[in-house]
This record gives sequence, C-alpha cells and structure tokens, in this order.
Amino acid sequence: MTRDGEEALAPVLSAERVSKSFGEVQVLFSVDFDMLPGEIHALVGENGAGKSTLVKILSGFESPTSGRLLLDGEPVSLPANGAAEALGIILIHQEFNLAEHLTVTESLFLGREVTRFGVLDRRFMRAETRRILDMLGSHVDEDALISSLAVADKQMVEIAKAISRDARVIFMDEPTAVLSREETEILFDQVRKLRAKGTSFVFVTHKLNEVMELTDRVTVLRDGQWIKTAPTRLLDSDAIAQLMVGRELSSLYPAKHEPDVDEEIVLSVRGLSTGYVKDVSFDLRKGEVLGFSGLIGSGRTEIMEAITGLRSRLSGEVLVHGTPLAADDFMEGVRRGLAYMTKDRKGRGLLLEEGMTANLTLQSLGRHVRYGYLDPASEREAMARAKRRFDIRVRDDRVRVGRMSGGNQQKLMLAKVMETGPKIIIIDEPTRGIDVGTKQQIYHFIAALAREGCSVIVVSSEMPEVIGLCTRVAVMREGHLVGMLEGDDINEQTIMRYAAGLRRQAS
Amino acid sequence: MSINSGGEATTIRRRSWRDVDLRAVAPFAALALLIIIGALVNPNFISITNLANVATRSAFIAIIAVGATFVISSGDLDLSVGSMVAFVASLMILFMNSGVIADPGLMLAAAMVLTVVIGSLCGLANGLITTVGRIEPFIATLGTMGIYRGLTTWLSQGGAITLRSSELQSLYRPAYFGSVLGLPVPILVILIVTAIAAFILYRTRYGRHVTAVGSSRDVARYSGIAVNRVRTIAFIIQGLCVAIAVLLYVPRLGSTSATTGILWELQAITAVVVGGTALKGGAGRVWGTICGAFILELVGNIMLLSNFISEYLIGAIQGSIIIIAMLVQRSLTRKA
Amino acid sequence: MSINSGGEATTIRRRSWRDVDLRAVAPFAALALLIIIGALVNPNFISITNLANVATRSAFIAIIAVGATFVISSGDLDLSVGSMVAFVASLMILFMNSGVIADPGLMLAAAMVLTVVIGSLCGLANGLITTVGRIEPFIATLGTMGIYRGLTTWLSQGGAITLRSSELQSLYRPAYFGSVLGLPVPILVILIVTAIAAFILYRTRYGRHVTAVGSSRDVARYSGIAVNRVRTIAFIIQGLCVAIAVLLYVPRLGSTSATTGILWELQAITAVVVGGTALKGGAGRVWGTICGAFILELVGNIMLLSNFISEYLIGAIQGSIIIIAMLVQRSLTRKA
Amino acid sequence: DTKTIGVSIPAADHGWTSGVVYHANRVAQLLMKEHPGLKVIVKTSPDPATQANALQDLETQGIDALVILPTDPDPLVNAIKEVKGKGKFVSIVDRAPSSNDNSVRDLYVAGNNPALGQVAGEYIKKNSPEAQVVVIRGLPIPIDQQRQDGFDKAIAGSKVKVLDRQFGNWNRDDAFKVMQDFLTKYPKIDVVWCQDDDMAVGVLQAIEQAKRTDIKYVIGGAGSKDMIKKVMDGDKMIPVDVLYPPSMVGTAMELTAAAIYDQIPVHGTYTLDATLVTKDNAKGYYFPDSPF
Ligand SMILES: Nc1ncnc2c1ncn2[C@@H]1O[C@H](COP(=O)(O)OP(=O)(O)OP(=O)(O)O)[C@@H](O)[C@H]1O
Ligand SMILES: Nc1ncnc2c1ncn2[C@@H]1O[C@H](COP(=O)(O)OP(=O)(O)OP(=O)(O)O)[C@@H](O)[C@H]1O
Ligand SMILES: [Mg+2]
Ligand SMILES: [Mg+2]
Repeated sequence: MTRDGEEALAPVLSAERVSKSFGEVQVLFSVDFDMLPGEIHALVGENGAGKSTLVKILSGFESPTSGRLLLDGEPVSLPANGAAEALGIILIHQEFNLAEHLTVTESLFLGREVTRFGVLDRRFMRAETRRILDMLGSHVDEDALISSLAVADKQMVEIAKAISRDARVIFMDEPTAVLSREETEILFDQVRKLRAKGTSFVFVTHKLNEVMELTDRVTVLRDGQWIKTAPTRLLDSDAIAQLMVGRELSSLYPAKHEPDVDEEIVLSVRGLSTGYVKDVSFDLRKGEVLGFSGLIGSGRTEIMEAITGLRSRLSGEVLVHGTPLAADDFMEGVRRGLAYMTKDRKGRGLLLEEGMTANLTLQSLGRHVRYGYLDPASEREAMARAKRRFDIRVRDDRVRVGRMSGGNQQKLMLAKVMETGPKIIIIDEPTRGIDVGTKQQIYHFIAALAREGCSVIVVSSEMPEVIGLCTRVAVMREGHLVGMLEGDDINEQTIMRYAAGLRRQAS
Repeated sequence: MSINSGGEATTIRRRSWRDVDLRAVAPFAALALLIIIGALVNPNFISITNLANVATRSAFIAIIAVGATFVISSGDLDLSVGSMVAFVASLMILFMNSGVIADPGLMLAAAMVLTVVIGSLCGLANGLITTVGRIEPFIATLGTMGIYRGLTTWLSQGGAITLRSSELQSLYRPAYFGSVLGLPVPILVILIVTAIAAFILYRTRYGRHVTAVGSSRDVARYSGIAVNRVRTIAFIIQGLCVAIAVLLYVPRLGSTSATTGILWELQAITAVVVGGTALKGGAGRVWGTICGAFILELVGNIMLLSNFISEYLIGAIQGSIIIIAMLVQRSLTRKA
Repeated sequence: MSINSGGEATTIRRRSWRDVDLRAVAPFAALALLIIIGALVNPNFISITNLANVATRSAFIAIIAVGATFVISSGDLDLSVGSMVAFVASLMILFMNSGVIADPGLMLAAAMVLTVVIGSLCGLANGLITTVGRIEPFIATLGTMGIYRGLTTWLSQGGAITLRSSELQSLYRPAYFGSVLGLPVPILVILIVTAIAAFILYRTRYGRHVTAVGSSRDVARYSGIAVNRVRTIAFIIQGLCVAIAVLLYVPRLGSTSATTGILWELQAITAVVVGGTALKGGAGRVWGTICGAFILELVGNIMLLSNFISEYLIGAIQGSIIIIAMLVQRSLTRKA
Repeated sequence: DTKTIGVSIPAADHGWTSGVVYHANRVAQLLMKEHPGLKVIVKTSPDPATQANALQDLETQGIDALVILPTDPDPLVNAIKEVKGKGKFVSIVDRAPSSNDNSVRDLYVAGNNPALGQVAGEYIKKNSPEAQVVVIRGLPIPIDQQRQDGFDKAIAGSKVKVLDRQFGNWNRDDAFKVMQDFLTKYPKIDVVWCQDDDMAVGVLQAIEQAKRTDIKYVIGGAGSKDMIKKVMDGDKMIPVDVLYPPSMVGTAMELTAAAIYDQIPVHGTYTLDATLVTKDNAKGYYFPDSPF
C-alpha cells in the first residue's frame, strides 16, 4: 500500500501543537501529529519520550495543557475516560486495563453490554467473543477469569476488545511487547484487514523490525519533542533508531564470551517438576549467559519460579554451588546470591503507589540498616547510583512509580533486583517495553555481569535477544525441556523447530 | 501445535469451572454440616417448625445482607444499616400513629410506600456522601450510623415508639406471621428479594458494572462506566433492602426503640463474607449471602437448643463456630 | 538537558513536599478547627485541665489505634481489640487478686509482664488465624472478638472483676492519675508509644515491609518478604498496644466488666482512618492516628460542654461532625 | 410428671443484668432440687430481636411456663403474646410493656422503675433542698425514661436544680468521661444522681481525680455489693443506695413454679419496692457471692 497521494487525503484525527504538563513537569512540547484514513502510523521514541502520553491525549484519556485536537478537520475536545469510544476512537493501553474478577467475555463487552429486553444476552456475547478470539487465533477460554490468564493472553483479550469495536482509529500502545512471533503475525494480519476497510492505526512499539514490516508512516518523538514524520519506506531501522536516540548506535549485541568448559557449575537443576513443568534438568556455569526460549506458556516462568522457591516443587532438587537449596524459600536463595526478576512488573515487580527509592531498596533493605534503623542518606545514594547505572530517566524524582513510563519502570525493576548483589541472576523478559538505546545498554550490562563472573539466565520470547546474547539456549515446550542448543545451532530455525515440537533431543 | 494447544485449553476450562462451583458451594456445605450438628445436639432441632422459625427470623439480616452484597461487591461498605432500620421503622410507626389517613388499608399501603421511599433516600444519602464527598465509606457510613441512631433516639425521646392502633396491628400482623401455601411470608420475601437481586447482579448490565467497579475503579472508568453512579445506586439498593426488612420488622414487634438493629451491620457484613463474597469487592454471591445469614441464625439457634453450654460462653462458642465454618470452607475450596 | 532537569528536579521536590505535608497536616488542621469551635462553645473548654482530661482519656483508643495503624497498613483489620482489652484486663486483675506473690511491688511488676505477654499472645492468635488459616481478617477477628468477650463474661460471671487489694490499688493508681513534670502519665505513654511506632514504621526494615505488604501482597512476596510473618507481627504489635492500653486502664477504675471496651474497635479504626491512613492498606500515618483519636474524644467533649444540644441528639451531631471533619480534610488536600 | 420452665433474660452486659443472670441460675438450681420433675432452662439474649428468637427456641423445647425479663418490653409484646396464645403460663419481670394486661401475661413481678427515680429525688429534696444536681442516665430506652420521670416528679416544685443530664450507657468508662466533663463545665455541683451503681464507680473516680470537694454525695441505684458495702461502711460519698434488686427474677421464678404446680393461685401484679438502703439496713442487702 503506497501513500503517494498523502496530501490529497484529509487526516481523520490530528493534534496541533499539543503540550502536556503534569503539575510543573512538562512531558510534551508542542507536538504535531496526524493520522490519515486507512494508514498504520508508527509512533516511536525512547522510554519516557511521551508516546503513551500522546496517544492518551489523542484518545481522550488525558487532556492537553495547550494545543488542540481536530477530528475530521473540526476542533474537538474529546470526552474523558474512554467515552471517546463512541466517536470510534479506541486505545489499547500499554498496561492492561482488565478487571481481574471478570471473565473474558465480560471484559470484552464491559461498558457496552448487549441486552435483550434489559436482560444481558449472555449467549450472544459469548459466541461473539469466541468468534473474535478465534479470528485472532487465541485459545483463551471465553469463560475464564481474567485473573487466571497469562500475561500474553491478557494482551490478546485487550486486542480482541479493541478490534471488536467499530473503530475508526485504534491506538495500540506496545501491543506486541508480550506477544510471541506467531501471535504478532496474527495480530498484523487483522490490522491489515481492518486497514483495508479504512481503519487507521497508531502503533507504538520498540520493535523496529515490526515498524518496518507493518507501518506506512513513522513519527519519532524525543524528550517530548516532535522530531520527524516520514513514510516508512524512506527509512530503515538504523535510521529510526538514530532519530530516536539522537546519536548513532553501535551494534546492539555485545561480543559473546564463552565460559571455560571446566568452569565451576554454580547452579544445577535435577529432575525438577511442578504441576506443569515435568522433569527438567540443566546446569549453569560461572560466567555463562544461558537463554531460555520457547512459546508462550511453555513453562519457562514456572520453572524459574520453582527454582527460586517462589513456587512449590513436586519433585527434583536445585543445587547452588553444589549444595541443595531449600524448596519454597525464596529468601534463602537470595541470601545465597540467587536473584529473580519477574516479567509481571505491574502485578509482582513494583509497588505502583510508592516512590522509586522505596521500590529500589525493598529487596535489599538490610544494606541500608545502620544501628538498627534505615539510613535515608544511604538509600538516596543507592538511588542515585541506580539511576546512573541503568539510565533511569524521570522528570520528577518523587513521581509515583505507577506514573513512570513503562520502560523506566522496567529499568527500575532490574535495578531493584541487582541491588541484592546476586551472583546468579534469572531475568524473565529483560527488555519488555525497552527502547533500542536502552536495550543495548541492558545487553551490554548482562554481558558485563557475565564477564565479571556472574551467571545469567535470560528467559525471553524475543528470539533475536536470546540468539544475540546467549552462549547456550534451552528450549522449552509444554513444560518439558526439549533441547539444549549450543554454537551454530543457536539460530531462529532450529529454536523454532524445537519449540514447535518438530524436533526433540534425547535427554 | 494448534491441535495440541486446543487440547490444553479444554483441560484448563474444565478445571476452572470446577473451581468456581466448589467455591460457590462451600457455604452450603458448611450449612449442611451445621444442620447435622444441630440434629445431634437436640432432636427438636430438625423439626420443620424449628427450621422454619430459624429461616423466618433470619429474614431481617438476610434481606439487609442482600443489599450489602451489592455495596460490598462494588467495593464499598455500609455500617449504617442497623441504625437505618431503627430510623426507618420509627418513621413508619410514627406515620401510622399520626392517623392522617383514616382507612387502615390505605394507611398501611401509604406507610409501606413511605418506608420504601425513606429507605432509598437514606441509601442515597450514604451514597452521595461517599462518592461525591469522596469520604472513605467506612467513615461516611459510621457517621450516618450515628446520625440515624441519634435521630431515632430523639424521635423516641429515649423511649420506645409503639404502633398504637390495634386495628392496624392486626391488619399488618400477617406480613410477618402469615404464610402462603404453607411457606411463612418472610421466607417467601427472602426468596423473592434474593431472586431479584441475583437477576440484577448476574443478568443485567448494572450488575456487571457493579462487579467491574468493585474489581477495579480505573478499569471501569476507562470502559466508560459512570463509577460514582454505580456505587450510589448500590447504596440505594442497600437502603431499599433495609426498607423491605423494616416492612417485615414492624409487624413482628410492633415497636422500635433506640436499641433496634444495634450491631446488625456487623451481622449483615458477616453474612455476606461467610457467603463467599470478598470484602475487597469484585465478586458478589447473592445466594451465598442468604446462606451466610442462615448459618449465623442457625449457630445461635443451636446454642440455645443445646443445654450444656454456660450462657456466659455463648459468645465465645459462636465466635469459634464462625471461624471453624470458614476453615471448613477454605479447606473445601483448597482441595478443589 | 542535564542542567535543565536539575532545575526541574528542585522545583518538583519543593512541590511534592508541599503535597505530602498537606495530606499529613490535614488531620491536624481539622483538630485545630475543632479546638477553635470548642473554645467558642464554652470558655472552660480551652482550660489546661479540660484539654489534659481529654488527652488523657483518649489514651486507650489512641494507643490501641497505633497498633491498628500497623494492622491496617499491612492490609488487614482487627475487630477484636475492644474485647481483647476486656479479656486481658480481666486476666491481669484476676492474677493480682490471686495473691500468688506477696510483695505488692513485685506482684505489680509480674502482673504487668503477664499482661504484655497475654496481649501479644492474643495478637498472635489473631494473626495466625488470619494468615495460616487464610480467613478474611474481618471474619477471623469478628470470631475472636466473640471469643475474647465470651471468655471475659465467663471469667466475671457476667459481673465485674475488681482489684481487691487496696494496697496494690494505691500503688498502681499513679500509672493513670500521676504525672511526670506536669505531664499526665497517659499522655506521656501516648507520646512514647507513638514515637516508637513511628520509628518502627518509617525507619526500620520491618516498617517498610508492612507498607509493601499492604500495598501489594504479590510484589512483597516477589521481593522476598515473608508476607505472613509481617502480617502476623502486625497483629502481635496490635496485641502489645492493647496490653499497654490495659496497663493504663486497670489503674483507672480498678475493675473490668463485660462492658469494658465495647465498640472500641470501631473507635480505633475510625481514629486511624480520620488520621489519614487508608483502609485499603499501604500507607500508615502514626501521628495522624493519634490526632484522629484526639479528634474523636474532643468531639464528645465539646458536645457535653455545649449547652444547647438535646442529650438525645448527641449521637447524630457526633456523626455529622465526623463527616464534616473528613470533608474539611478532603477539601484541604484537594486544593494542594 | 415433668414440667419445663423457660427463663428468658437479658445477657449479662452490665452489672445489674449480671446479677439477674446470677440469681436466675441460683433459683433454677433451687427449684430443680425442690421439684424433681422440673426442668428450668435459662437463656440470655443481648437485644429484643434475639430475645424474640430465644422465645421461639424455648417454645420449640416444649415449655410449660415462661418467665421473661424483657431487654426492651414493647418490641417483645408480640413474641410474648405468641407464647401466651399457646396457653403457656407467662410471667413478666421488671419491665412492663405499655399494654400490660392479662392478654399478655399471667403474672407481673415489677421492679419499680419510677420509684427508683422517685426515691432518689426525694432523698435529695429532703437532705439538700437547694442542691445543684447533675444526672447521668443509662441508655435511651423506656426504663431509663421511667426512672427519669420518677425523679423529675419527686423534685418538682422544690429548689433542687438539675444542671445537666447526659447518657452514660450504664457503663463505667462512659460515666467517668461524662462526669469529667460535668466537672469541667460546672464549677459547683452538689449532688450526682447516676441511676446505677456501675456508673457510680466511674463517677467517684472522676471526682477523686479532679480533687473537687463541692460534691456532697452520689446516689446510684440497684444495690450492687460494692456500693452496699460502701453504705454499710459509712462512706460519705455514698450515703445511701436505692434498691432495685436483680433477685426479682428469682422471685418471679419461684412464683411461677408455684403456679404450675398448683400450690397457690398466682395472678396479677407483684410490685417490689425501691427500698432506700441506708447504713442501718444495708446488712440485709449485702450478697458477697453475687457477681454484682
Ligand atoms: N500522571 C502522570 N503524572 C506525572 N508524570 C507522568 C504521568 N504520566 C506520565 N508521566 C511522565 O511523563 C513522561 C512520559 O511518559 P510516557 O509514558 O508518555 O512515555 P513513553 O514514551 O510512553 O515511554 P515508554 O516507552 O517507556 O512507555 C515520563 O517521564 C513519565 O514519568
Ligand atoms: N495444559 C495446561 N494445563 C495446565 N496449565 C497449563 C497448561 N498449559 C499452560 N498452563 C499454564 O501455563 C503456565 C506456564 O506458563 P509460563 O508463564 O511458565 O510460561 P512461559 O514460557 O514463561 O510463558 P510466558 O511467555 O507467558 O512467560 C503454567 O503456570 C500453567 O499453569
Ligand atoms: Mg509508554
Ligand atoms: Mg515467561
């Protein structure tokens, strides 16, 4: 689809010189933005650049401090709190917006339930939900409670919810951050189908390959400023990355550093089973970066939680430096230098109502105790250090963590885990929602850790990440460890084959 | 891959259904257990008369608790219901004593309408103070609890307010003591109220919104739900339920005083929670609530019928039984 | 950019300080307002004696509410504190009446230690039932409320338990009626208890864990916090605070009865919430709690000192004042 | 043959009711010893609604006679009538409903609430004719009102002046608070009438704490052992006590047993007087074993 006649088409929705401040902190500076009918418009920028804020303004969830919005060329003030849906403007939030106690069907139709004679038409709504989920290739049960869903499934429900509405404009704030490649493909198919019918999309993402693959135009924001809007075909990933970061990026992945074969085994997992995970065994050497790949729901998170003691084991044992680690005792692991970073930063990672420092030191308060009480100065120091080390950027030091940009939350969470000074680090989805520049920093950080003699397990659904970073890759499928790849075997095809069950190593 | 994962999905589905069922069934299991214990304690216990008695008199708490299920599901709390009963009942009796309408039938009808209106207004007041005034519901309704109780004391000048006309009294009596097709009226009323409440909570848009608001205010707001309206209406429903309880209460005792309904709020909340609704909001179980109210009343009844417990210890044993009942429920649910 | 953001940071810091302060200050503003109203109502109100009286008698609720701040911050609730006071006080007096230790000084010391131990054990029981038994704290502590109250009634055979030895009584009396450097002992105790509590809540690892557990159980667990232990310890702290309140209560009247401490749990919770701690858990404000307790006591005091309110309406006006105080707080905070 | 008497009384929620419970149990044992076939079931309830339930439960157990001391009489009339309607012998103790006739009960053993107030009022009128009095009432329920009315009637037309009245909820702690505030509010108080011995405990402490010497004396009521002891010992602050004996429930039970065993015909009203306990007669009302 080409867009040569751009000028001819009138934008559906546009922002003119929109600025936004929270209190005295300005987040957007006089940004212009427009969406044409039937286009897919990428919005990219570093963490905290103001992307989420901009799409929230364009969908009525926030109101601009100055500037105006135009719908079909007419100035509008969008109704607050999602009521803009009635105008065909829909936002898929970066963080989930689903109520845990509702079922999938109930969530999909929340606020626009279908009734017959005042009675909920539950049968219709269930059938409709099923239809939409099938269309998206999702196997989520339409009667399942949201609280029982995995993160990726929640995202699919979120997408289903948006797609099911009669939309003119759909804003998607990092919808693919938690999706697998397949799911992303299916989503893109649906998006293209809707585009053909004239729906416009704004697509916020940090995955630049997806920008290239799907979108028609790109707008880049940096530090709340509009930098550039251009047709995608005139750019490439590197150019976009450079526009975002404002400097040239060297190679994303650091050089791999293989540990010696006779290096000490620091972590050894023997025949570990939980409810879903069956009989998993592997070793981790000092200074190694071990990847865990697999489809969503293949049980990677579950096994890591079982290793660290956050989840109970049915059988098997875990040895740290050759001595067994007690089951169900997360703290013992932490004391012995084992750390785990969860993938669910909102629900399990961070206290959203608290400030950054309280979160940073939560797991390592012992280090800041002096004469039996907490020393605020020492905590402040740690915070300053972490901000430098992980490049955490906030414009307001005392902001509640829940209001920080997604990527900076992720960095804060990583910083929090590293505060415990671990020797064995398990990171579940290290770069979810992280911009390319920072991604690079995190990758180099992980590599540096390994070189210093730490051992790292990277659980990731982003295959390039695993491939670029790890010297060995374990592949999980339906709760089983089906392959342990090394050297040249670490490539996309081989991993995929194992993950999909087409191949399997004898263990 | 797709075939395989399809299989996975069904296992999950089956599992979660079983889960839901057992959790809903748990209060009824506890109830059954209590009935068995009761039968062992005293053979009179299991008689129809006794069980009907217990069910009948659980009516007040049960009906109030149905309203509380709405308030609690939407994430609020109403501590004022006990005093509201006293206040609304006092006004009802005062109105009937005023004699402004000569015809007893008409008078009674008017009084009943008035009661329903006053109850709803009290609920509305609670709702507005909590939502518009943005005061934590615990405090807001603790405040109105004081207000309703104080007004009752003032209306009764410290004494009792008693329905004077014996004609009205005998006309109204069947509303509590009568029965329809062998079913005592209060039990009938419980069933009707609960059925309507279940319908509203599970089968209407409003009910869906109550759950959503209780589960997450933000999500509800972002879905275009008028959160404050939903919450306020829940309080009004609570007021309505209180009014219905009053309609049954007045013919039973024919009089109120400043002590009417004291601590009923705690009982109603307990019934709701014992019935399986979480205090944090989000999931209401109306039938469970009724079951909870019945359990509370049964515990008292069994205490009274058993003759080996020192009357001083009744409170202690009642407390223990409630804890044990909850433990039984928990272990049932955990095994699922 | 870096210079710029440095400049931003300082402005921001100033602003958010103001923010925090105002929310913390709001209860104190309400208190000040009440004192002004009190002074207008009756000139005696502002006398040192009267204010000292009010502060002194707010001691029980204040100290208990300090404990409740921990429980509520960690996301739980304890309804049993009122009956716990009665129970612990009864055991203390019974022990002193038992005369197992002849020397009065020694006896008193032993009784005080015993009280502290029993209080903590009661708290521990509440904590274990809630956490290990996984019962909603509302229900669990409603159950133990019945149990403690029932045991008290049984111990006292429904009557009063009175400290018999007049020697002990006069030895112990100054613990409530005495004063140190002109400051009544109970006020001193309030200040010490609150200072320690504030230190624990804001300056220790445990306090931080309480806040974390109260804002999100899951995040706390994934941060390696032993959630159940933190919650249980909060209940134990509550029990300890109850014990301290008992240590002040017993010397005052030298006796307990089945009515001791009735509804104190509601008052304590109200003090906590009026003081600015949210019932949902997460952020505790110990000094606010003290202020809340003082506000509650003042409202009653002003009512009694004013001449124009019918004794029947006191409850109603008390309720309204609490609501108005909360509204004042809200509007103050909103303007910030 | 076996007979059953149901006794329904308020739960022991303050001193006086605990006395009621004590005496009900005491007399129950006595009666059962005296009449081998007799079963006496004592049930306590905290409020009218629960007590109405208790009546139903007693009936379920098949009682022949009911002795009831209502927590609050009017709300219980209908429930009592239910029992009476089934032909059981009904005795009401102490608290009478507004329509207190044969259709409601067979026997009424009355404590005299108005007299309790009246005796106190008359004592004050006689001994300190120009006294400034503060009153601490119980809970806002009818018996409290009756006592208050009796008191008002007694001092009507005299120079005794009531400065203030407030509720102390028949609770020591609340009475202590109210008294503290009265002391702040009024520089000179002569007499405190607090209507109940439990509350008198709190009142005395408040006076002692304030070190006020203007208060001449405190009049309680009911006859708790502690207060009777003070009267006996000649305590200046407690010169007298007005009797309102919780043992009246025992009297009613004895009369009821007599009635169902046809020993004597009992019907109508037995009123117990509100005796003024003074130093001279106090010995006769002192029960050191009672909890009250
Ligand atoms: N409600 C709020 N109050 C205060 N500051 C806020 C609020 N919402 C956002 N911010 C701030 O605005 C800035 C921009 O945030 P925004 O979420 O728009 O970034 P983003 O571009 O979406 O980043 P990411 O890629 O990490 O999601 C951040 O510094 C954030 O802390
Ligand atoms: N057939 C099944 N039966 C029961 N549970 C299942 C089944 N399939 C998946 N699950 C659930 O899926 C979870 C495995 O997901 P887990 O989060 O560990 O996988 P993952 O590979 O880390 O995926 P993600 O990318 O979502 O993090 C388990 O907790 C398990 O309860
Ligand atoms: Mg964002
Ligand atoms: Mg995972």
